[in-house]
Parts: sequence; C-alpha cells; structure tokens
Amino acid sequence: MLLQVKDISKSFSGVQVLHDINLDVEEGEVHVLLGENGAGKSTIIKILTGAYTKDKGEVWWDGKVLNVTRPKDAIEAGIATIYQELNLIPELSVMENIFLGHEKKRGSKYSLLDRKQMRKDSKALMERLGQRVDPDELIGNLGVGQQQLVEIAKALSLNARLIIMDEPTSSLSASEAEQLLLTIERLRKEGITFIYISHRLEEIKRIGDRITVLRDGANVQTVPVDTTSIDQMITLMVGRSLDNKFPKIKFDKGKEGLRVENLKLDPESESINFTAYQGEILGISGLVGAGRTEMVRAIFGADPKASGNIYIFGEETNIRHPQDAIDAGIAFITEDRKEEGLFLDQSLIFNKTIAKLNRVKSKGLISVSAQQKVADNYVKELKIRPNNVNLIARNFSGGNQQKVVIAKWLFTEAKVFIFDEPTRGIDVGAKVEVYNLINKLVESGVCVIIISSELPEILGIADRILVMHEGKITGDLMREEANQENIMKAATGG
Amino acid sequence: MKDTTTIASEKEILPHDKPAKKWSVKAAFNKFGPLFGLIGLSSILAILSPSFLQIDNLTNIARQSSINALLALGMLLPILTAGIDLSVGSILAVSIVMAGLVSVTWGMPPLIGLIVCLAVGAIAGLINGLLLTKLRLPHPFISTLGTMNVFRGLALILTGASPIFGFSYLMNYTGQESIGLIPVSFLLVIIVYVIFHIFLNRTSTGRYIYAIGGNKEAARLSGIPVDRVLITVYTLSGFMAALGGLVLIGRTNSASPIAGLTYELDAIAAVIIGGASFLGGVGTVWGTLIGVLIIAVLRNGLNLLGTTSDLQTVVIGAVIVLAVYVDVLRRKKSGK
Amino acid sequence: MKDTTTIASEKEILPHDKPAKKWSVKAAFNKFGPLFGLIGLSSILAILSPSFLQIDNLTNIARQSSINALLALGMLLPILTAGIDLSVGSILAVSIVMAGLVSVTWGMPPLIGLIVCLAVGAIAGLINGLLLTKLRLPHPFISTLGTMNVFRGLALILTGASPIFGFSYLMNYTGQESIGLIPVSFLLVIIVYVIFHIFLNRTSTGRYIYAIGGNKEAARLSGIPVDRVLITVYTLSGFMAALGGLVLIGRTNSASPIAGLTYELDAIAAVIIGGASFLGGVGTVWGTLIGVLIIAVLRNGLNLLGTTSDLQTVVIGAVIVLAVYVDVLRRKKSGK
Amino acid sequence: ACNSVEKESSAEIKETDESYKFGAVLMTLNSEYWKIQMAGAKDAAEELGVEVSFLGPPEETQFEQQVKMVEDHIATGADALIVAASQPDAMISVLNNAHTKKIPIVIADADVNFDDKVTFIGTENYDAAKLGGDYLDELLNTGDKVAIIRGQSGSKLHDERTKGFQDALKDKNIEFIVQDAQSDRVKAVNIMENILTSNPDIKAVFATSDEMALGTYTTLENKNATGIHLIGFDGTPDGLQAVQEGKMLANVAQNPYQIGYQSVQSAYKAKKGEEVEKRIDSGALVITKENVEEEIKKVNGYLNNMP
Ligand SMILES: Nc1ncnc2c1ncn2[C@@H]1O[C@H](COP(=O)(O)OP(=O)(O)OP(=O)(O)O)[C@@H](O)[C@H]1O
Ligand SMILES: Nc1ncnc2c1ncn2[C@@H]1O[C@H](COP(=O)(O)OP(=O)(O)OP(=O)(O)O)[C@@H](O)[C@H]1O
Ligand SMILES: O[C@@H]1[C@@H](O)[C@H](O)OC[C@H]1O
Ligand SMILES: [Mg+2]
Ligand SMILES: [Mg+2]
Repeated sequence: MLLQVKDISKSFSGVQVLHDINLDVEEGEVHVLLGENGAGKSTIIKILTGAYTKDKGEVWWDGKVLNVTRPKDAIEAGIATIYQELNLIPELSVMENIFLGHEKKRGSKYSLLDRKQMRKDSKALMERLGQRVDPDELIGNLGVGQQQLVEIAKALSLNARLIIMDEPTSSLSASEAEQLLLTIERLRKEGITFIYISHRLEEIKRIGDRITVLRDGANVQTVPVDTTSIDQMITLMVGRSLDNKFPKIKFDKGKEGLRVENLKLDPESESINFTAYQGEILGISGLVGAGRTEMVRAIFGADPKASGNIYIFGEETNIRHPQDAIDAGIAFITEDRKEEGLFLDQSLIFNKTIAKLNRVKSKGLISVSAQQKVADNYVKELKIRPNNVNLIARNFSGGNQQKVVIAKWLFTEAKVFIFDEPTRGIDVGAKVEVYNLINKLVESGVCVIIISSELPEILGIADRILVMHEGKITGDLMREEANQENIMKAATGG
Repeated sequence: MKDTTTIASEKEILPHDKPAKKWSVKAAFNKFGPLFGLIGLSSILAILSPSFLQIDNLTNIARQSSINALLALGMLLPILTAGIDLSVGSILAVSIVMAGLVSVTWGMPPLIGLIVCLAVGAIAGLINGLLLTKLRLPHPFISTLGTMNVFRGLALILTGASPIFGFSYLMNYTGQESIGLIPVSFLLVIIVYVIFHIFLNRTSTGRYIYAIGGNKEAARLSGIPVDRVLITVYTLSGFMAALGGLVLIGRTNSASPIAGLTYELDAIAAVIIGGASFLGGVGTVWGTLIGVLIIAVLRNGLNLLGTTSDLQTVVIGAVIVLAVYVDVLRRKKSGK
Repeated sequence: MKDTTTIASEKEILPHDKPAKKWSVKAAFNKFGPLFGLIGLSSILAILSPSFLQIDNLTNIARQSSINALLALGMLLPILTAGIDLSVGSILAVSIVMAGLVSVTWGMPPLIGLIVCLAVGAIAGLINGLLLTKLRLPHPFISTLGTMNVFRGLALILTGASPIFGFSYLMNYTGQESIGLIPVSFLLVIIVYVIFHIFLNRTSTGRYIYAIGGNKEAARLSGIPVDRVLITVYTLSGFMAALGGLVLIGRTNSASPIAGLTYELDAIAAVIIGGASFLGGVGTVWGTLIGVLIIAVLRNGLNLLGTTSDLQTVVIGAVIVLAVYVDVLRRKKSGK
Repeated sequence: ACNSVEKESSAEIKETDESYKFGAVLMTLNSEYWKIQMAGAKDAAEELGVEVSFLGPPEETQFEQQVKMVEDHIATGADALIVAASQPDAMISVLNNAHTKKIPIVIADADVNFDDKVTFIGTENYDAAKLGGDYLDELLNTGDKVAIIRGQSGSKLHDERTKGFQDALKDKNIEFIVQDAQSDRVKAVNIMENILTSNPDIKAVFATSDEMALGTYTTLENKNATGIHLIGFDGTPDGLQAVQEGKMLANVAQNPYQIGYQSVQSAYKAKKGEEVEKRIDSGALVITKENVEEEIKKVNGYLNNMP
C-alpha cells in the first residue's frame, strides 16, 4: 500500500464537505476518484498536498504516518500534483517552471543555479513526453496543452512516486488529451502511481485500475475498473441510473437566428460564412487551435475583426464590443471560466445578474426584492450546489463554478447563445441537466451554437455540425450524416 | 412557437430560501467590524480625556474629519476597481486655487468660483481616467503619481506659489458654518455618503465598479463598458477631491497651492481601515466612513491628551496596521 | 480500449516549432527600451546646456543618483513580488539616526555606527516582512504605510527631532569620497547592482521572487517557502534603504530625522520607468538603474537650466507618465 | 568671470567683469516669504548688474535636493553662492567643496556652522520672538494660560522662536500649552479647535509662523473666541492684512527683503575682494495696528517688483 487515507474530515466555515473519507492507493496503479461536482474530490487532493489542512484523520505514506502541513512536505515525500487549475508562472521559462522549488545548483544548497544542467534535463523531460520545446521559452507563450505537459515534466523532475492529476484533460483539446493519456500509460509502466480525477468516463475506463467513488463528501465504494461499466460508474456516482446521456429533442427548424457573412479575422484570412437557425443546435467541431474560439470571440466583439457582417434574426448588427453583442441579444459562455467568466469574490447572485442588471431593477435602481425573486432561477435546474446564492463564487467546486457562469448567461435572456466548451469539468449527471436546459432554450426559440472538443457530445446533441480547420469551415454535416470519420476528415482539412 | 425568448417560468421564481441564520450574522459582523474598532478607540479616549465626549469636541471631530471623509469616499472608487488615485491632494490644490483665481483674484461671482472648483476637480479626474484607459497605462499608480506632480506644479504656477484669501460667504459656507450644532461640512459628508451608497449598490455603474475590481476581463466579456466606468471612477474621485477642497477653503478662508500635500495617504488609509481590499472588488461606503472617523478620532484624542506630533505619528502608524490586522482576524473567524 | 472518443492521432502531435528569431530581438528591445529614453533625454539636455556633458557634471549625476539608485534597487524586490514598500524613506531616517546616536552622541567607534545603520535598516525591513506574512496582512501597501509613520515617528522621538552631525571619516566615506573621478557611492551602486543581478537571476531565492510575483498561489503549491522569500524581500529592501542612508550621511555629514521624506515615490517611479510591472513578476536590475538615471538626469538638467521647482514638478510628472506610455507602446509593437 | 587673459578679451562684449552669475539656493521657492527674499535679491542684482539664478526644492523638508542644487550651481560655474539651508548642518560638506573651488558663499536666513562663509544674514529668531512676547506682556496677568502653536518640533528656528517668546513672559508665571502644527494651516485650524475644547480659558496664542497664525485665527473666529490675543510671526502679506483688519493683535515681521538684498550685496563685495561684516542682523519689527499700513506698502512694493 503506497498511500492510505484514513477517516479524513474537513469543513469550511461550519459546513462539512468531507466525512471520514478513506482511500487506499496501491503502488503502480492508476487510482481514480469519481464523484459529482462538489463531491469533495479536489478537497481531498488539496489536503493530501498540504494546500488545505484537514480537521481530522490520518494519511499513511509508504507504511508511515505522513504529516503534511505545507505543499513542500508532500513534494519532498514524493507526491507531485497537477491541480484542477494550472499552477505555472507565466513570467518564467519552461525550464524554470519545471524546476521551480527544486532547482539544480552548481554545488551546495547555497550555490548558484546550474542552468546548463536544468536546460539539458528539461529538454530531456519534455522529449520524454513527446514535445520539443525550447527550455528558455516563457510559459506564457505556450498553449494550454503544452503547459499541461510542462506540469507533468515538473512532476517527473521531482522523481515523484505518486502523481495526482485533478481533471487534467478538461482544458485540453482531444489530441492533447490523447497525448496525456499515452504518457500516463507509459509512466505507469515505469512504476509511477497515479491518482486521477476526471469527468470523462471513457478516459477512466481506458487508463484506470480502480475507482473510489465519492458522493456528498463521503465514500460510496471502491471498485475495479475492469468489471465496472460506464453505466455502473454513473449509478455509483449519482445514486441512480442515467438512461440517456444525451437527451435529444427534435424541434422544427425555424427562422434564421445568427448569420455570419464574409467574416475575416485579419484581412488576409479566408472569409467565414454560416447561418444558425432557431430550433436547431449548431455544433462546431475541430482540432486543437482550429480557430473556433477565435471565430466566436470575433463575432462577439471580444477581439477585433477585419471585416464581416453579422445578422441577428435577420437584422444587421454592428458589433465592436461585447456590449454591442449583448445588446444585440448574444450570449457567449467562454471556455475559461476563471479568467473570463467569474467574479470569484462576489456572490452567486452578483455573478448571475451582472450581465443584465436591468432585470433586477425597479424605478431605475437595483432592488433587493427583485434580486430575491430571481435568485433561484436556474440554480435549481442546474443543481448548483450548495444552493446558497450568497456564497462567493470562489467557494464553489470547479464544476459548480461552471454552472454559475452558465446561469449568468441564461439570465441575460439572449436570443443567440454561443457555448464554448460548456460542459468542461461538469459531471455526467449535471451535463444532462445542461443539455436539458439547452433543449429548453431551443424550444423557447433561442438560437444555440455549441463548440465542443468532445466528439460524443457533439454527435449526441447537435442537429448540425460545422467542422473547422485552420480558421476555415471545412465541413457542414447534418446530424444524420455525421460520424467520427467524416468529422475527422473535415477537421484535418479534408 | 411563442415568441418569448425567456426560459424562466413562473414556477422558477420561488421565494428565495432564507440564507442560514449564521450567514447574516457573519455579514453583519463583516459590515460592522471596523465599527467595533471605532467604539473601542472612543471608549479609551473618553476615559483618558474628560473633554473627549463633550458636544463641543464631537462637533470638532465631525468638522475635522470632513475633508478626509470626502477624499476617502472618492478614493474608495479607484480602490474598488483595484486601482488607486495618488493625485487627490494635488487635485484638491489645483481646484481651490482655480476657484480662488476666479472668484477672488478676477472677482467673478462666488457661484462661478464654486462651479469652477468642482469642475476643475472633475476635469483633473477625467484626465486621470483618460490617461489610464486611452493610453492603456498598466496601472493608475503610475499615471496618478505623474499627475500628482503635474497638478501640484500647475497649482503653484497658477498662483505664483502664493495662497489666495478673502473668499466670499458662499465659498466659505460649507467649510465654515454649522446648522444648529452640526457643521455643514459634516452634513455634506452624510448626504454624499448616502448618495454614494445608493450609487454603488443600486445602480449598474456601481455594480460594474465592483465587477471590474473583481475580474476586469470577465467584466468586459459581460458587456460592461470597462473604460467608461473607469473614467467615471477617476472623474468622481477628482470631483470629491474638489469637494474636499471646497470645505478646506471654508475652514481656512484661503486657497493655498500647497494645500492637500499627502492627503492621499490619509484617504487610502481610511478606505483600507474601513475594510476595502487593495485587490479590488471589496469595500463599502460605511466602512470607509468608519475608517475616516477612526483616524479623525485618533488625531483629535491625541491632541486633547497633548501628545507630541512625533508620538502621534507613531500611534497613527500602529493603528493603521492594527486596524487592518483586526480585520484579518475577524474575516478569518467568520470563515475566510 | 478501442472506442477512442477523441479525434486525436499521433501525427497531430507536432514538435513545437522553435519560436521565431524575432523573439530574441523583442527581448533585447524590451530590455534596452528605457535606455533609448535615457539617451534621448541626455541628448536634448546636452544641446540645451553646455555644462551638461562636462565631466564634472557627469560625476554630479553619478553622485546625485546614488541614493535613489540604492533605494530603487531595494524597491525592485517588493515590486517584483507584486508588493510595495512605502516605508523606505522612514527606514532610511531611523537607520541613520540610530547610527548617529551610536557613533556620534554615544561616541562609539564608527564601525559600530556603520553596522548599526545597516542592521537597523534590515531589522525595520524584517518587521515589514513579518507583519505582512505573519499577521497575514492583505497587502504591503497598508503595512508599510503604517510602518512609514511608525519609523518616522521613532526617528523623530529618538533625536528629539534635531539632526545629528559630526560624523567620522569612515561614516562619511561612502557618501563623500571619490576614487579618481568616480564617487565611491556610485561604485557602491555598481557593485550592489551586479550582486543583485546575480542574486535575482542565478539563485533560487531570486527566481522565487519572480515566481511569487507571477503567481503566488502557484509558487506556494510548488513548495516555495513564500513567507520566507517575502521576509527576505522586505528585509533587503530595508537594508538597501539603510545603505542609501549611509550615502546620505556622507553627503550631508549629518543624520536628520526628517531625511528621506517622499523618497519612496522616486524609488517607485524609477523602478516602474525602468520597465517593472506593478502586477509583479516583471522587472530587471538594469532597467531600474536606467529608471534611476532618467530621473537623476532630468532633475540635474532642469537645475542646470535654472528651471523653477514648479515647472520641474510638472515636467517630472509628465515624464513619469510619458516614460510608462512609451513602454506600453514598445511592448505593443513588440507583440503584447 | 575669472581674471585670466583669455577671459578678459571676450569680456569686452560683456561690458566689464561685473557680469557675475550668482547661484542661490533657497529652502523653497513656494511661499511668499521666500518670494520676498527673492525680490530683495533681484533688486540688488539689478542695481549691481549681476545675474542671480534661483533654485529651491518644492518643499522645505527636501534638504538633500538643496545639496544637489548647490552642486548643480557649481557645475554651471556660479561665481558665488547664496544659500538658505533648511537643514544647515547637512549643507556643510557641499559648501566645503564649493569653498575648495574658491567660490564665495553667503549664508542667508538660517546660519550654517561653516567657518569659510562670507557672512550670515538673517533674523535673530530668539530676539525677534522675544519682542512679540514683550508686546503681549502688559496684556496678561500672572498665571494666565497661553497657547503656542509651533512648527516642526526639533526645527531650530521654531525652537528659538518658542523659547524667545516664553522667556519674554518669564516673570508672569504663564502656563504654556505648546502644540506642533508643522507649519501647516489646516493642522493649525484643527489643533486650535482642540485646544479651545480642552483649555477654553486661554488668554493668548502665539504662532511661530504666519501660515499657522492664519489657521489659528479661522478657528478663533468660528468659535467666537476673537477675544483671545493672537500674535503671528513672519510678516507675510496675509499676516499683515490680518493685523490691519484687527484679526491679529501683532505680527513679528522678519525682513526677508533685506536678507535677499544684503545677500547679493555681500556676495558681490566678496567677489570684489571688499570687506564684509561676518554677521548681519536683518532685523525684526513688531507690527501692530499703528505701523501696519507702512509695512504693507513696503511689502507690496517688493512683490510688485517681481517679474
Ligand atoms: N474554500 C472553500 N470554502 C467553502 N467551501 C468550499 C471551499 N472549497 C470547496 N468548498 C466546498 O466543498 C465542496 C467540495 O468541493 P470540491 O472542490 O472538493 O469538489 P469536487 O469534487 O472537486 O468538484 P468538481 O468536480 O466540481 O471539481 C463543495 O461543496 C464546495 O463548494
Ligand atoms: N493548445 C494550443 N497550442 C498551440 N496553439 C494554440 C493552442 N490553442 C490555440 N492555439 C492557437 O490559437 C489559434 C486558434 O485557437 P482557438 O482557441 O480559436 O482554437 P479552438 O478551435 O477553439 O481550439 P481549442 O480547443 O484550443 O479552444 C490557433 O491558430 C493556434 O495557433
Ligand atoms: O524663517 C522662515 C520662516 O519664518 C518661514 O515660516 O519658513 C521659512 C523660514 O526660514
Ligand atoms: Mg474539483
Ligand atoms: Mg477553443
């Protein structure tokens, strides 16, 4: 037994979020933590690594009690962690990030840094992960995927025996995720142990050995992956079975909702044209960096565009700022909730109402009673937990934070919704809630566009799928004709 | 298809579950935390000095705190947006000096002097806002450090460095007169604080100020006109500095180009003692008022006790640290 | 598992292209940007005043810039960690005053005075560091605003507010003497800057300073002893203020308790003009030196031209804003 | 300006060797007091046909900048220096440097303990303040309470003024309430309010500078305490007007114009190798209702002459 967690409990400001959690991790296994949003997965991890202190319980490591009071203790014991939110320093180089906290010195502890050695080692580490990166490149200049790999290189450089990963694939593109899984498989063969958290059940099926399921901060069961089907995982997680992961409702195609004509992000690029209709869900698929996010950001006015006309329900609009877009009736749920979506130190209700304060005004002023009235809208439907509209956003779990962002945009009552990776970090049960909500939106006449890197999701919920490649639209497939192969073909440029 | 685009149905508008009792206690504690500090401090001073609680002295405190009260209220806004305004003292100087030139030196009607005073403050603040947003300067610390020098220099050049005196009744009114026992300047403070309270909590721009302080990019993507709000913020901060200047005119019956030196520090201290955060997004109007009163009571009390200015300096420094530390403890106790 | 749900394939995982050459040009430009400002400014002054380029005046500039050079170098550290140290001017005062008491008033050997000066600075800085980390104060602006008052008050109380004079040769040496044409104080500056350059770039603590400024939480989770590093940072900042004080002793052969008033503003301005960011993680030792020289050259040049202080104040304010704006433009041009 | 042969020939265009360039460094240029001193200096310069360049930091506390300004005057080749140092001891080193370059140095306003100066010209603050105290003496009874609102504690000037005033009233066994308002008008307003609250029975106030005296008056007026005698110090235009309007009982006027005027005169004499007195008292005068008109005329005359 490499790691044993015994009866750990934790509460935040009087609310208990972990109840006597137990966890056994064998040397060399990939041990999965599974549970709904807010089940307490990240909290356990943070206790293990010293980011939080536990109220009660013990951690045994390699047969001895391990006392972790700060992150350094865990690192020194051989536990490396890749947190749900990336923890790199954008202003430092790849090499410096990899060796941050355990730099190589030219001699004793007090000598100068041995940059030559670190440069060499970090190059080798990144190559081991299939990446050729200049060790002196600043982290801020890398894509998210490569950053994630730098985090892994950092874990490897620590010679960690246990690597903990909290939803490492949630912000990765499909190909980057694949690369990561291959890496884990390889490292596991080299004898490294993993604790792995993910809401992508297929991934778990593929690389996991055993699963410990949590619900509402308590242990449910630990089961081997081999003998557990995805449906069984879901049942263990949510306490009931989910008969339909993609509750698709067919509506009649209605009026034109959003029409994009001759959109060019810069003057030299090829123009983009497409139309989204009422009554349909328009999916947008593509490979990493295909330009989907860039395109919708330009439509929304978040970034400048070179040219192009945008029509909302047939009416031409002149969008230069997000403000114009919102006035025109567009909502845009961004892919990065922490940087672009949330006001972390403000309450749920603040976050929810900020983009459409007029809805909570009476006589021109924001009214407390009007706010009370709308407080629970969507909070119940999206199963935001805890159901406390005064809790600040920071104190919600990752998945619940994502739901808060969705609630914010639902509140704007926009006519066109653009979701960029809307179910990132959301558990299977809640995904269904989101899909149901999207169905409701469509039913009420809203025009819905969804960017997703998860093929099953796009195939499961979209009525029509646009595929992008290098900033161009290379495919336009109806639900009936779409499958993995033809999407893939269009995504790689046909 | 019904052409209603909302998906909110009647049944969703459920009465909001009353938040658990302890939350509201916490909230109250959070809100009134600095108040306990003020009460504690006042009690000590009341014991040490018999004059402290005399009506006369209480009106002294009201009068003595009003300039900083106005500047600190202005300063609250930049701080809420995670910014700062170092130029308020200089804006005060340039505003009153212009008012003096117009209404005393050039002999224009006092009302014009009053309008010029406030307008100059607002324009100076506007310049700060424009520098920050249009030049895309990285942080208002540096732009307002620059304008702090520029405005001060202008005030000196405009007057040839001599104070202007001999203001009319109207110009002196706010800073000099009382209605009954209450100084007009303090009444002004109360009125402006109430207005700002409503502004910050009940108007969109007010809420946007908090949003920008919390997450500027998210604010932009939520359709908040970030630049316009920031320009408003610095303009208001400048306006409030000029309003403080108006009180100063009345209190000294003069407009000196070196007035307001280092006033920014007292204003910042008051805002922070009042519970606002330098990281933006956190802070209230009433907290600020209490911060202002803590500083004013302290200075007044130390005067009454006949303390030397050196010792006063030490004590005030220590109280600034202490007040913020008590706030840290309080927040910790009430659950991060 | 066959049913791969992703659309990735091996071939997409391309090796990351070497960043284009222009990066290094960019980097160089970023590094030397403020230098162009300094050269431009100097050229203008050389044209306007014949005395400007005389050897005598260049040593003046070297001498006149050295105190701010030392304080600004100290200030760079807190700013790199996204903090600030407002107390450096007061630390300078309390350090030199203590040195004066020890070596002049109490007649102890000059070497002891020198050690006391630097030790007091370091201890004062340590106190700032401890307040920030151990009391978990939210931002060093407030703790150092507090200690700015406390240390200043102490300096005044310790001396009864009168300056101490009559220092020995050793105490005066750094600030007063020259080796050949070069003032010792400027040699000291060069040496300390080289040491800090190595410290910041080639030691782990140095890199941790950047890491903390870049992302404090990430630094903590990487096992960096954040508190210890921050304490080091403020201690060094205090130490540098005392070193600046030592130069001031030599320059004025005296230790005044009101020495160093508002020096923090010049130090901050130099650091920022030198390209550091208030948001932390960005800034260099050499950029800071250039920032210091820009300010020193400007003041010296305006004096040579006989400009009045009012106009100087305006010009310096404008240059602060301008310098930062030029930096914004440069960064934009060189790709965000 | 030196007497070398090459200079002689080029000096023909400059009329004579009298076209000296003097460098003056004042405590600040930002107040009337210093502007009057500048006016005196300028008048003398005009009469003598010399040029004076004035520098001064924005605030009187910035004494290190004064050191730099002296250095910069030296760099531009000033023929003589006139220095009013806000921290006199801090100035000695740089003045020594100037002296080694054979530049004559005239000390103005606040004396510097520097042997090689040409002269010191200024107010004897102790004596001046004593005059103020003497004037008040007959209006007070034994055991009365008197407030002194003074500038920065530790400042020699204000120490001397406080002491001089107190010594004048020695025989009256007066209870003094001394508070430091750091020469700031607003601080003086606040402090006076607080003093009136804790000591409503004071009979007189002495402020060691006019800025503070004027602030004090505002409070006395607002609190209807105008029966309390107020004595100011400096004799600035505002201070004089207050005497004229009866707001101030008396004002101890220094003679900054004379300080400036004599400074330039002395520097010129030193340059010419003429003898200069080692210490020149520029004098002080108690200004009351009786002589205020005259003084105002004089001061306005100075200021109107300013460019
Ligand atoms: N700092 C905090 N203060 C208060 N409550 C917190 C804090 N951090 C987490 N919580 C609460 O603890 C519970 C568990 O959160 P945790 O982040 O561990 O969930 P999770 O299982 O990782 O969820 P997800 O899948 O959404 O990431 C949640 O209800 C969350 O709101
Ligand atoms: N992970 C990445 N690595 C490298 N470059 C990237 C990455 N993500 C985006 N880019 C760059 O940004 C551009 C477009 O990215 P955009 O984010 O719009 O793509 P996307 O289709 O939304 O993909 P993603 O799934 O990464 O969000 C591309 O030209 C690419 O160069
Ligand atoms: O003597 C002068 C004093 O009266 C004034 O208040 O400030 C400058 C001093 O030198
Ligand atoms: Mg989590
Ligand atoms: Mg994207």
